[in-house]
Amino acid sequence: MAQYAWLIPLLPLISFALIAFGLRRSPAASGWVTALAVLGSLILSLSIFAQALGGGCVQSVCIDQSYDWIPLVGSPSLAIGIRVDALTALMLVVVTSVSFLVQVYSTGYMRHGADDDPVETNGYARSYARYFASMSLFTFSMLGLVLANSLLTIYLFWEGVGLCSYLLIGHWHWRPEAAAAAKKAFLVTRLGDFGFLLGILYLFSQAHTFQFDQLAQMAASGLIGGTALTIAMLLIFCGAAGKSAQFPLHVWLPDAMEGPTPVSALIHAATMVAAGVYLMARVFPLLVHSDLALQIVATIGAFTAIFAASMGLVATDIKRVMAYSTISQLGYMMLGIGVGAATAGVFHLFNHAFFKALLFLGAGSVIHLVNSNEMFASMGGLRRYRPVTMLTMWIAALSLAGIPPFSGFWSKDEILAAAATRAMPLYLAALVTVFMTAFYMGRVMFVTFYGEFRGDRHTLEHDHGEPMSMTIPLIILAIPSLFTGLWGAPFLGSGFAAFIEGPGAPEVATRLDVVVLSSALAFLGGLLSWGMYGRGSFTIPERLTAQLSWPHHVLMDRYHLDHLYNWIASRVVLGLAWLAGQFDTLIVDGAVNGIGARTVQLGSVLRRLQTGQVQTYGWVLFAGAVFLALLVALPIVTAGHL
Amino acid sequence: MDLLLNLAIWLPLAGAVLIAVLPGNADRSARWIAAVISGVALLLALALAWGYDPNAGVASPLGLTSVPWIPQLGIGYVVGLDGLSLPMFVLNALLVFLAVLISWNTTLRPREYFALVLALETAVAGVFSALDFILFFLFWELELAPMFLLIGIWGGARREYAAMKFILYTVAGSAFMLLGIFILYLASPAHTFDMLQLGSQRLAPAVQSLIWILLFIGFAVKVPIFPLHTWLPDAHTEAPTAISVLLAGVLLKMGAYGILRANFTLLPDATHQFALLLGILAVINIVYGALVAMVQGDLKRVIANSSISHMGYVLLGASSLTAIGIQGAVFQMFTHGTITGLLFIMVGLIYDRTHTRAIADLGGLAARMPKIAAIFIVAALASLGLPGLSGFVSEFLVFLGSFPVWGVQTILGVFTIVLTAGYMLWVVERVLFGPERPEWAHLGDATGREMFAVGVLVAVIVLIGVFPAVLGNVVIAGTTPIALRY
Amino acid sequence: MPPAAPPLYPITLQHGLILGALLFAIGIVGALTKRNAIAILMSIELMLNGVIVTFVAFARHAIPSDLTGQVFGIFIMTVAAAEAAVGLAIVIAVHRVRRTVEVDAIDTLQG
Amino acid sequence: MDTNLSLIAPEIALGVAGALIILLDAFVPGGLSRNVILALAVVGIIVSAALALPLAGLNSFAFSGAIAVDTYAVFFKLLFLSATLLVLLASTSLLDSVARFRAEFVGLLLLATVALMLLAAAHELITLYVALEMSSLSTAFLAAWNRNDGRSVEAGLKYFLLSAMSSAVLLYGLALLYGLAGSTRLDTIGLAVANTPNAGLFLAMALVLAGFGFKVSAVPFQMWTPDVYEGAPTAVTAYLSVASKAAGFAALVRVLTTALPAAQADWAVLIAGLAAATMTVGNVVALVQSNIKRMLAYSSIAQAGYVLVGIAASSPRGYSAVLFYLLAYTATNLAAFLTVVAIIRLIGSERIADFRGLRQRSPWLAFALAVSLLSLAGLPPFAGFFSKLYVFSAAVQSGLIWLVLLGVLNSAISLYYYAQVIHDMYMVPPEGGGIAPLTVSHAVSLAVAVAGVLLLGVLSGAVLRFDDLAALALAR
Amino acid sequence: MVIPVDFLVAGGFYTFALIAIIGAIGVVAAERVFHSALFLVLALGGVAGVFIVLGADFLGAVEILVYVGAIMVLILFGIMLTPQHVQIPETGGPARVVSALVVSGAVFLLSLAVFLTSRWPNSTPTPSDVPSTPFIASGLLYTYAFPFELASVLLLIAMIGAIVIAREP
Repeated sequence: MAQYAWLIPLLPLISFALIAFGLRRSPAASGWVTALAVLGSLILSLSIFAQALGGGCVQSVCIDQSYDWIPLVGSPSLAIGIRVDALTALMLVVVTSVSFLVQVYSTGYMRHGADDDPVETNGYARSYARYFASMSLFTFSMLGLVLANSLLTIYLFWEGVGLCSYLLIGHWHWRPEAAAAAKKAFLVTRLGDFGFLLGILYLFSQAHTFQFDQLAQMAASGLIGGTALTIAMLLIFCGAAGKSAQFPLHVWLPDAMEGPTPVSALIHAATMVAAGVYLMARVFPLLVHSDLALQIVATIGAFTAIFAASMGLVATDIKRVMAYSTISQLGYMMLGIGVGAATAGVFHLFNHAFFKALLFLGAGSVIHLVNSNEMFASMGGLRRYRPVTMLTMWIAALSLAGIPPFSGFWSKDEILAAAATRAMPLYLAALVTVFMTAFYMGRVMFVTFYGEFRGDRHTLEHDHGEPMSMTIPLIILAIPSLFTGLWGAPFLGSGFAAFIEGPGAPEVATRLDVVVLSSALAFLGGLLSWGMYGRGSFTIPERLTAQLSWPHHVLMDRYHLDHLYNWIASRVVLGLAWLAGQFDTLIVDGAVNGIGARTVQLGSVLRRLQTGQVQTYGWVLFAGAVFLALLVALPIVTAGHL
Repeated sequence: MDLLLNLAIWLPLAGAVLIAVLPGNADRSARWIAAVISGVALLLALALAWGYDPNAGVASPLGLTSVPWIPQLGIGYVVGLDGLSLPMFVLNALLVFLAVLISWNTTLRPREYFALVLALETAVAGVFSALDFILFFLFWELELAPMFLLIGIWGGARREYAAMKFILYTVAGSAFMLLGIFILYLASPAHTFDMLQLGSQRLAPAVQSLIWILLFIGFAVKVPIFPLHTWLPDAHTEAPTAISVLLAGVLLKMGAYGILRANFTLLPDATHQFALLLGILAVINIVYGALVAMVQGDLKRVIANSSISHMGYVLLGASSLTAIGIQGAVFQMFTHGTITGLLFIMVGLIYDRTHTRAIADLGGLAARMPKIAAIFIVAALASLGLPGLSGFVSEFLVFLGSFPVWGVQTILGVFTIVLTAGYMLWVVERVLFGPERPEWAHLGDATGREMFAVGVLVAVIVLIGVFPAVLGNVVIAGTTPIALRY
Repeated sequence: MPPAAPPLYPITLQHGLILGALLFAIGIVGALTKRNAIAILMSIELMLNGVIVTFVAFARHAIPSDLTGQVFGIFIMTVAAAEAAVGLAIVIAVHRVRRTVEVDAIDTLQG
Repeated sequence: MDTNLSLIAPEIALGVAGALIILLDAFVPGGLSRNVILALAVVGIIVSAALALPLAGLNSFAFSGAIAVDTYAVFFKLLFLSATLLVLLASTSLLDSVARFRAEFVGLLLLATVALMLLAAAHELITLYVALEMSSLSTAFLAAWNRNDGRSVEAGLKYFLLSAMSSAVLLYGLALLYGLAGSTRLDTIGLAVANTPNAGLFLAMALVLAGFGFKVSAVPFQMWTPDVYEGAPTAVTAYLSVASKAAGFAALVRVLTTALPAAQADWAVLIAGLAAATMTVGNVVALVQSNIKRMLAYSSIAQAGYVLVGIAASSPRGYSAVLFYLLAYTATNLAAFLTVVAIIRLIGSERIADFRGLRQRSPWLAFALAVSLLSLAGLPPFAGFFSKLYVFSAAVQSGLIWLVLLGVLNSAISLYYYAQVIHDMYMVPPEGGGIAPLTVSHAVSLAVAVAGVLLLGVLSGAVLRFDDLAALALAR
Repeated sequence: MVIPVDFLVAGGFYTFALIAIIGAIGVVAAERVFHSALFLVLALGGVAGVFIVLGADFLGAVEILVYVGAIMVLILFGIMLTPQHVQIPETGGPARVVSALVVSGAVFLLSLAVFLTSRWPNSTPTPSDVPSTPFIASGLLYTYAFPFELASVLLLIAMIGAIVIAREP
């Protein structure tokens, strides 16, 4: 099956091309074509997954094939290629399945678009077809990314998903906030990619190859290593940090919530943002040879986890809470990789993809209902209107909070166990995060679904239920949120690790103390949130906010980091640019114009000698003759020659 | 092949003369003639490209024509194409054809306009195919008068200043170049202007340095390299759309082409000596151009300064003196021509509709002009080096080649991609996105003819971005002889 | 024939040359200072005479039995005559149009 | 006495034609009509040219060495004849405006051309001097021809006074040469002074340079040029700027190479200095001119500077380049001036600012002027590009790199004021209407000049062959 | 007492030279153009005398005939035909005089230096008692016949031109 892997990204690309060049005018078709194409990919992915699961691949690599891409002078061509191994197969399934469900969901969700999206053709929003074109393109890029067999290839698609993220965040481009958020997302990830690209270049200058397997061999045999490897890994981590919104490059992700909610679910929760983690997992065979790089990855991951979770505590926009939560969870995954438990990180990625996509789609469901993102101002008591949403979201929320036996518990626990073994301070941070996570998830659930509805009643009046296309994906996503964790459960044989790392993988270490502690903290967090938000009135939190107004303000203002970045961008960078611009006009151009003006001035001066008085001319004539004579004759005369 | 080549060079000039002598009120037929002639020239160029054999070797350029012309001075009419010039030659034919299409509705003195555009095509084609240095210089200067008039007559508000600045800068630069050519002639044992012969000898390093500097000044003005660049934003801003396209697309390439063709090929020792200087100038161009672009309020000025920045990558790649870097430079010459050309066309399309280029006055155009917006975004993305579009291929090669040699410069160059993304996306945000504005409500999207023109460019950009090998083998054939010298 | 005894009071070539130079120089002063065009013309005649004196001096001293210098002098006089005719004709024409022959006033063409 | 009249047949033919026109006009009742005068003159010129052509390739003397008969002389004779022909054909309007004296005008023009032809051929100091004066005096008359126009007579007076002063200077130099060599024959002088380079020779050289410097308007002897060019009738200005100047160069080069080869190193330096000053002053002052004739006057000063660059190269290649330069310059400057003649008549103004929008009023005139200005600026494919190319290439070969650098930079400067005119003609809307009425002969002469500008350069391979021969004739 | 020929020659030269120089200075210094003309006659006479002393007797005669007889008459006519309505000083201001003196002094001093330091080919004077006329005649009619003829054309040009330019309308 794996030899047909190239078909997987191709199908969405075809659907993109179809929409871009023809189906634009019939929106309904564009939605279904996209969904169908992704379904095709999903089926192919599942078959490859089955092959991999069944041990159908040699040493867990099913295919690794390169194609010449850029011919070079005097050296072998630069190649791009695909590689299918267990990790790829897993990611393929994650991407195609979530993508498929999101596409289906989107056919319902996006039909009427945003409130300011004019409805044009056949009752479909004007931007409907464009949305699916972008989604197809994204799915293509994301699949290409996971199939990549080399750094160069992964970089190509890496930028591709970045582009789609840009286009989709800015999907409602007439909203200034959306346009700004799109730009911000692109630029911040670009900043990370600056490091990524340098890392690729640096690694190439050391190793003369981009291919993962060759790089891994060279690292294993010590051909590359030491400081060079550390530098390269850290540079590449810059890219991963940008994409996966790790501190300090996390600032774009909360803003990215300006995009349509299915986009957030697919791109900014399940797949693209996980690409950074995937990348680190891919280069993990190199990473392990640099302790410093590992430590930095782990530290940043842990810090990001707690840092983002803390902001999630106070956010009032339901999607932003999810976004902080995503950042925080990505931090967990990075922590996992950093402490050497790459498989655990990937496992968490896998679980997270489903429950976070579910959370977002659920959030989308309620946003669709009340037409607002604000939990406190516009929601409350929605369990009566969207019971299925509430139920499925509870599953995801418990999974996220790490309550056993939901899927998130298992993967998080592996990471915590590894951290506890390897880096105690980071472990403690992660534990705090567990508590916070449970708290803010509980907060979201209680505030949204319980108590009384606090928004404008009129918005609920024309609620005719939501289309099946939106409900069914929620239900489907709830299944993996419930069960996938068991695949990695130690007492069931740690099948996940065996699958990823192949036969002979070291046994996953389990630490009962960690299990107990983290579960307890999660319960406590949930309990606390129930205590504060679960009883319909928010007097406690309000009092707390009033008493802790300064920390609250800091958290609400995202630790002022956005201000700092804005300051750097508008003062430092634009200031430099302004200086350069002034230099250009005044100095460089001024010098040139000055030369011109001086020349003309000289002309005016010389012109004044031309008095019109004929004897002046005569004088110059004689003087010129004398001057010439002096030049040649005088030396001889004075030398006394002849 | 030699017949094809000469036809491709001279046919446009013949067309220009034809348009000029057309009787009476032939304004409408002028554009048809221009379209047909430039179309045929494009086909001829493509036919030449089709018949190009990458393995032909340095000594036998495609369509080599060598006729003694002014034997007293050893000047010959020698033209021919190799891997270095062929892409530029085709690019020229392509862009002129597209330029004719996008200036279809020129109402001001269309006959003169199209005649001059065609004359310009011959001049530029001549520069890229000349293998005799004097002939090269002749074509180089031949381009000035049409360009001067094209900017000066059909340009914007400050067209006169811009046209004058353009011509004075170039002439001042080529003054040095001419001197360099003479000294090269005298210094060469063979006393010849024939580039093929000149390339087969090695001069004393001191003489090489002198010639190198003189030639470089001439080329640097055209590229343009800091601090000789300030004519470019003015010329770009004032020139009509199609002329900006040609200016960015091929005229700037003449400078970079000259550096590769003359300085690199003929003066290897001096090139070694000045490589660091070149590398530093390159990175100044890159960073400085990007910074200046960030603070421009005029859409065209942004693109023009980004053009300066992007031409810096050509220099960066070349200055590394590595095979990959030089290859990247040649790639970048081609891709920059298509990408910046496309950007200028898009700006032109917007200007045609809104009659303003002030970024502050624009906004929300995507709602009314989705096609223009889409292509504009594609062009902007290509410009900021998005993979899958041609700009990435060339920039990546440049970095790949230059990183081992010029670490700091390359890092700055890579960083500038972020800056580029910054101002490009800022422009996209401010011009295309944002609330729909009532004053643009009546404006229409791109017409079929315009879409064809930009579609061709987009196709080329995507084609090269996805299958660089299309261009790769030709470029390799052109780069190898240069790379072998270092 | 034995060489002639050197003269007691020799009038050498230099005497003639210096006289010529003196006349030439005085002529320059006149040509550059006189305000009447005709007076300038006369000063130029002085300069020419200085040149003729130079020619004659050379003719006497330079090569025996070759009086080309004198012949040249005759030509100069002829040309001077023609020059005077031309000059006066133009001066009269100027006077007719401008009612003056003062060169300071004849400076409408300038710059 | 070798009185082989066939050797000076061209001059005789032209002189006879000139005299005949004047005499016939005096004796035919009512005078000759304009066209008859022109026809006679054209016939005279053509006959003269026909007689001159066979002399090419000869290498001899006439009249005891007074006149050299060689390719060099023939080249210039043909050059002057063509220039005169074109000026004559284009001066139909001038001839109409000076109705009473047009026969005399044409006659004097032809006689002046005879003088120039002899100047180029003169191989002896007396002949040289007489021919020079002959040309100067007749030119002074021609400049003052519009005798009721204050500017014209002022130009005549200035030209006359300054040429008299400068010829006195020249004469002084010739006297010293004679004194040093004891002969007036150039080749004898060359031999005689070869072994005794002394201060006298250098003084003579400087004075001779000054004298010819006036004729060719080299800085600092150029100051008459703008005033006279502006004041003189435009056709006369055209004649002055090409034929008279070229003759000055012809004689200068012959004197320098034949009589002063011993001091070559010294005069080459002086001339290089003159060239530098001439180019720069001419171009820089031209930048600030507003009158087209005055601007072209400064431009022609600058052009003289480029020619001097070729002389400073002091090599056969340089002289050959000088000849080509003069040829190209003649075609170009004639095209410019003859166009200006027509334009001035159309718009009644000499101000460059009034040339605005000329393209719409008279596209072909605008085109002709644009072409000639671009050629003067040295842009390809026009003749001016090639002529500069050759001159500079020769100078580089002689090691004058600094001078060539200055020269090429100067041509960059010059482009500014040339382009300014083109800008006014092509890029600014017109302020008046009307098409310039061109007589057929004027149109023909303009067309020939423009064709020369367009073709001379491209065909310069053939032209240079002739130039090389002519330059070689100097080094007999 | 026999006065030596040398002394006569020397005395004649200095006398005539002095006359010429006084005349020349008079031309330049005179305040009326008419006086200048008279001084010019004096100067030309002195020059003619110098010619005779230097053995150019024919030239001396021609100088008197052509210059004093023809050119001066022409100049006097010219002076009379161009009456000045306003009497203005003949000579320009002090600045002009000084600058003219500077350049003329430079010419003179430079010439002086050259004349005194250079060696000239042959300094033996031709005897001044040999009549020069036959030599000149043969020169004019034989060696320099061509410029001689040319001079006639020159005079023709001058005549025609003068008629056209100067005659009253």
